Amino acid sequence: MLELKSPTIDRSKLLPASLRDDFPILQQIVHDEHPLVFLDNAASTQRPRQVIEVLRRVYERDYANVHRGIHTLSERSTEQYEEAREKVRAFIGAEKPTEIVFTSGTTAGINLVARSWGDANVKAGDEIIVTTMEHHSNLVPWQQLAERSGAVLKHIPITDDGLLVLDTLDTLLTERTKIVAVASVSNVLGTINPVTEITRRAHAAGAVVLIDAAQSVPHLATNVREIGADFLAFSGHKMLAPTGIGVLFGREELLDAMPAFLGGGSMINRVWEDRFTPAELPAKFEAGTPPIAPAIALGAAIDYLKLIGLENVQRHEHELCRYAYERLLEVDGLRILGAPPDRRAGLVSFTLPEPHAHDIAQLLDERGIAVRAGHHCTWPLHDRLKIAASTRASFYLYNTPAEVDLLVEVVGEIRERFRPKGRKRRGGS
Amino acid sequence: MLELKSPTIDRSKLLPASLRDDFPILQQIVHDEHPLVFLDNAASTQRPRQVIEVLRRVYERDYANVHRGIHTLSERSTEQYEEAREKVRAFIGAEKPTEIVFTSGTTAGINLVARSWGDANVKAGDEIIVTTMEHHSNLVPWQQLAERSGAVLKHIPITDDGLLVLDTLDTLLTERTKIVAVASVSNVLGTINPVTEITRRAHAAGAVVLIDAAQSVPHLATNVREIGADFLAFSGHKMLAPTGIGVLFGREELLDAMPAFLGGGSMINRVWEDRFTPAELPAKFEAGTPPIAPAIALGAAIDYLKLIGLENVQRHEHELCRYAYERLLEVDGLRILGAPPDRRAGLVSFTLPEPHAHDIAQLLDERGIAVRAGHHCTWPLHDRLKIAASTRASFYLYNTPAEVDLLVEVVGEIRERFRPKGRKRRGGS
Amino acid sequence: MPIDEEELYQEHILDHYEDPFHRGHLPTATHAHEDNNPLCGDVVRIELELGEDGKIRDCFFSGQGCVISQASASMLLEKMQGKTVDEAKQFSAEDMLQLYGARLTPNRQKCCLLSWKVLQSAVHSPVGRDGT
Amino acid sequence: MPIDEEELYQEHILDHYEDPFHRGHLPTATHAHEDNNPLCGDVVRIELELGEDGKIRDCFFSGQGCVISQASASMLLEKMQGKTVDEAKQFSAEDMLQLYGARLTPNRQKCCLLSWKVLQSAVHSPVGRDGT
Ligand SMILES: Cc1ncc(COP(=O)(O)O)c(C=O)c1O
Ligand SMILES: Cc1ncc(COP(=O)(O)O)c(C=O)c1O
Repeated sequence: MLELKSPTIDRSKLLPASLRDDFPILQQIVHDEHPLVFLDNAASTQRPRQVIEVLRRVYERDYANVHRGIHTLSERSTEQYEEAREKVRAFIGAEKPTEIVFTSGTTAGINLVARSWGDANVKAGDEIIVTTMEHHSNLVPWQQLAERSGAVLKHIPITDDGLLVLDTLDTLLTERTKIVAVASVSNVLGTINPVTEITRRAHAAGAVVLIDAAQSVPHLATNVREIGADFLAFSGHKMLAPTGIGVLFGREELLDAMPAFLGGGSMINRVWEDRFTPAELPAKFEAGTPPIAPAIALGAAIDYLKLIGLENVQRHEHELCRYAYERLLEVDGLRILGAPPDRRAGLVSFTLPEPHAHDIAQLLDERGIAVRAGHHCTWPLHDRLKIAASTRASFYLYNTPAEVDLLVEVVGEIRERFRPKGRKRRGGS
Repeated sequence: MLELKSPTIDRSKLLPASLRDDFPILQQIVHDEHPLVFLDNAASTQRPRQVIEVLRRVYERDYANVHRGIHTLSERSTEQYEEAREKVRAFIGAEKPTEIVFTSGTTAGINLVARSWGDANVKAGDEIIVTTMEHHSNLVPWQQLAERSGAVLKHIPITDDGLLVLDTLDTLLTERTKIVAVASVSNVLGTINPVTEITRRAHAAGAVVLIDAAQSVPHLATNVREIGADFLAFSGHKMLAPTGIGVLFGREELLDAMPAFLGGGSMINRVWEDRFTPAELPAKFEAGTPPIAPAIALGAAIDYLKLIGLENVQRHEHELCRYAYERLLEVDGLRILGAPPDRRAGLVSFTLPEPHAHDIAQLLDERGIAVRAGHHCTWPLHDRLKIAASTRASFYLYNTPAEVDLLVEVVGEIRERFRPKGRKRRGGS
Repeated sequence: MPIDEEELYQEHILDHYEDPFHRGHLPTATHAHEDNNPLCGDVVRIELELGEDGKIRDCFFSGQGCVISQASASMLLEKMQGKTVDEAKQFSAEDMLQLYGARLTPNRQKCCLLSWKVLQSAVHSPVGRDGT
Repeated sequence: MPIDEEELYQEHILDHYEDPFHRGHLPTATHAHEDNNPLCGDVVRIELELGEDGKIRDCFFSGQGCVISQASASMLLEKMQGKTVDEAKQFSAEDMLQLYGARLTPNRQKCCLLSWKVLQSAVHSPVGRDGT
């Protein structure tokens, strides 16, 4: 007890709380009397007025199908859609807009690579490396590829602290390694993985690298060229944009050499009854009518994030996360999964001896606090940690220290309520 | 000249023009002075206030990621997302909501079938039947499947009138035929194909049937059980809903037997480091965060269509289309592609001797009229018709006879303007 | 604490959670089944000893998960002990939700119905030589 | 009809469309290339006779498509006739749009630049034995 100093927060590191006014959904009361405290941002974030407004404007003024249309609305939509691509390019530091493929989300992007690049390049006996902390979206597609091709799937293990055991990478990497697929930030542990270093080593061994950046692009400044990434995938809905839009970055050389994946409108150069030739990049990988309005709104979300400054977002989240980490440890018996605050992005997952994660989430919700509970699509990680489920609080630019305080207070109450009380079933047999 | 009666319109068959007030985008002036005349509905339709409003409401009040969340917003989003699925089920007469898979569009749905069902069921020497009038989205995926499997792709030919030569189907169908993939309505000819009859014959030969219903579900009442369809795909953006959402209907028995396609979150039952078991339907085919808000808004679009009544929509479009068909023929030299009005849905594609389709579209746009020009993603059909491109006017519930009149008037003017005039290049060599 | 339909964690539910009916294994089991809720990872296994008279002579459950999934398993088995297999089959999802008592949102209904689903499969799943 | 930058179908463009420069084929062609605009289906083929002095001795185009794609092909070849291959290579996309004159939206720029793209490839594409 002597050592315990009450955690403090450095308000100079926080963003102004006034930006909450931009988010209509946060202004609400749930369960009759509790202001909404939204701490489920790693699953999906909310949207500022500025993004919702762009969606409305597109549908009320500018919308038509893109690319093929020679009329005012189609020209407007095409222009805005391609502008969004350019905004994405600049946001992640890609060289060319042709390296930016719009998808429906991270999952779609990773599957595109596993199917198109994977089926063309991975043969029986080849090796694929992932990590123990991958989201199912960056694991199952590689299991499927291994199954189709006869390749071997290997895992970079993690320490009990939730860090990658990077030393093992050099033994895992062989001349049969074709690809290393790794999350830049774990959606459960919060660990920020050293993707630049991993990429360097993988490249030295002749392997290609895919980065699942679903949890990093929304929060930390990303530069695909500095990382050296071959592929990088993320989702709009985790960064203030609508659902239904995601991005796959691929180096032009690789995308160019890959066979087409989904077939249909827009992805062709010429079609005959019995065959087709594929279009140039990026159309080659954008079959069918794309998510036009969501893509344009993703552009607006990027504008918003740039206005605030991603460094400021990161500092804000880091400060909140450190504070939450320290304060949650005040709760007796609470176990935080993963790394110390300085190695993690803005989320904290934890378990209590009692009750189960779902019950914690349910009881937090009754006080207005939205968190996520379960395996968070990382079943192998939960197996490794020998737990069935965990509760996760994840932050974004609109969260406040007061919300963290309330979280800690209610988690403490739940802990007390579910201490074994020697109850007996009534009339039990 | 003697026979020429001026075409008339039966206004009792039309929807009230007042419903145009529901569509904010239609209330605009383009090119400074021309009210927008939107006749590009086969490419993508516009959205009523009621649908845009639902999108806004979801993002301003109800949004969170679905399924796994135990908190108020996630419960709301999950409930509305599943309600939308139920609305789709009822709208197309499917038996169970588990037969409704949300996709990102028609193209995605057809590719899902070609990859998952196709790779599992189609072997070298097997046969796939499509038609000469297919959209690239219902052609290229089958070309790709034929390429992967060694199967043979066959085409039901069309008459010069743009009707399927149905007689050939019985010779094309053999015991090696695995699937017949056919559009219910051609996006260029407008032909309404006899899908129930095609399905009956295909089933008798032991083949499975996929219907590309992108151009029929928005316009004609659809009942998958009456048709007997095994698979049926369509897109939200062609029926008043947002971009980024589509539907694949599949009979439960078939979907159940199919291997998973895209791997990732939500589509699993259990995941280990080296393997996974797939989830039950429909989650098995909805990997990753789905297009939540677009799906909910698709539900709102269906509500809107049901309120107006799809029979009334169909009658309105049919009357407009007949009128446009008859009036366009007044233009000297104009050739209409495809079937007579009684065999077609609400669109008319045509060519002029001069100028090219793009120029027609461009010049119509200068008068505020949006049409589409080009090959409309049906290159083999254009080859069959021996034309490089066509101009298409396609109608929806908000179009009016006055818009048709303006179209005909301006097309006539364009025709006059581009009659050969014996021009000479100035200073030409 | 108010005890009404809205209250998920009613006292009698917590009683079942803390003092469950027949949590554990049944060495004499003739039938058994295990399943999980893929959305959250809850697991329930039910082991049954079915008599020749078509009755559930004995039943045990094991697993891990939320209060709802574990308490509902306890309630279900307490109810089924001694019942016939036919009665178990006729016990519907609705019956289960009613037995549980507290009103549940759709997501949480899945937790409550997990043990019910496992029971419905267990009565059809004779235990193999290897004890599975 | 107003003749301003906004007007796509200016008289001199229509002149090229109706009375094109060297539409047809070139039996003496040493170089040729054909491409299409996948969005719309416009096709342009350019056939060149390159002299040993590095000059474009003669050039012809064929194809089908909109006024913009066909008139721009005519304008381009009229300009290139007699020029050196180096001059042709240095003729940029911007130069082409300027030569065309009328202001084009991005979608229509693709029409205008089709023949320019084909020319850039044609100078690198010697005609094979089979005349392709
Ligand atoms: C007949 C037909 N099939 C398929 C499609 C493809 O639909 P989407 O682009 O929404 O995937 C379209 C529309 O473009 C179509 O008209
Ligand atoms: C690390 C990580 N990878 C992949 C995904 C999948 O993203 P989506 O569901 O948007 O496809 C998520 C989010 O759920 C994630 O957190």
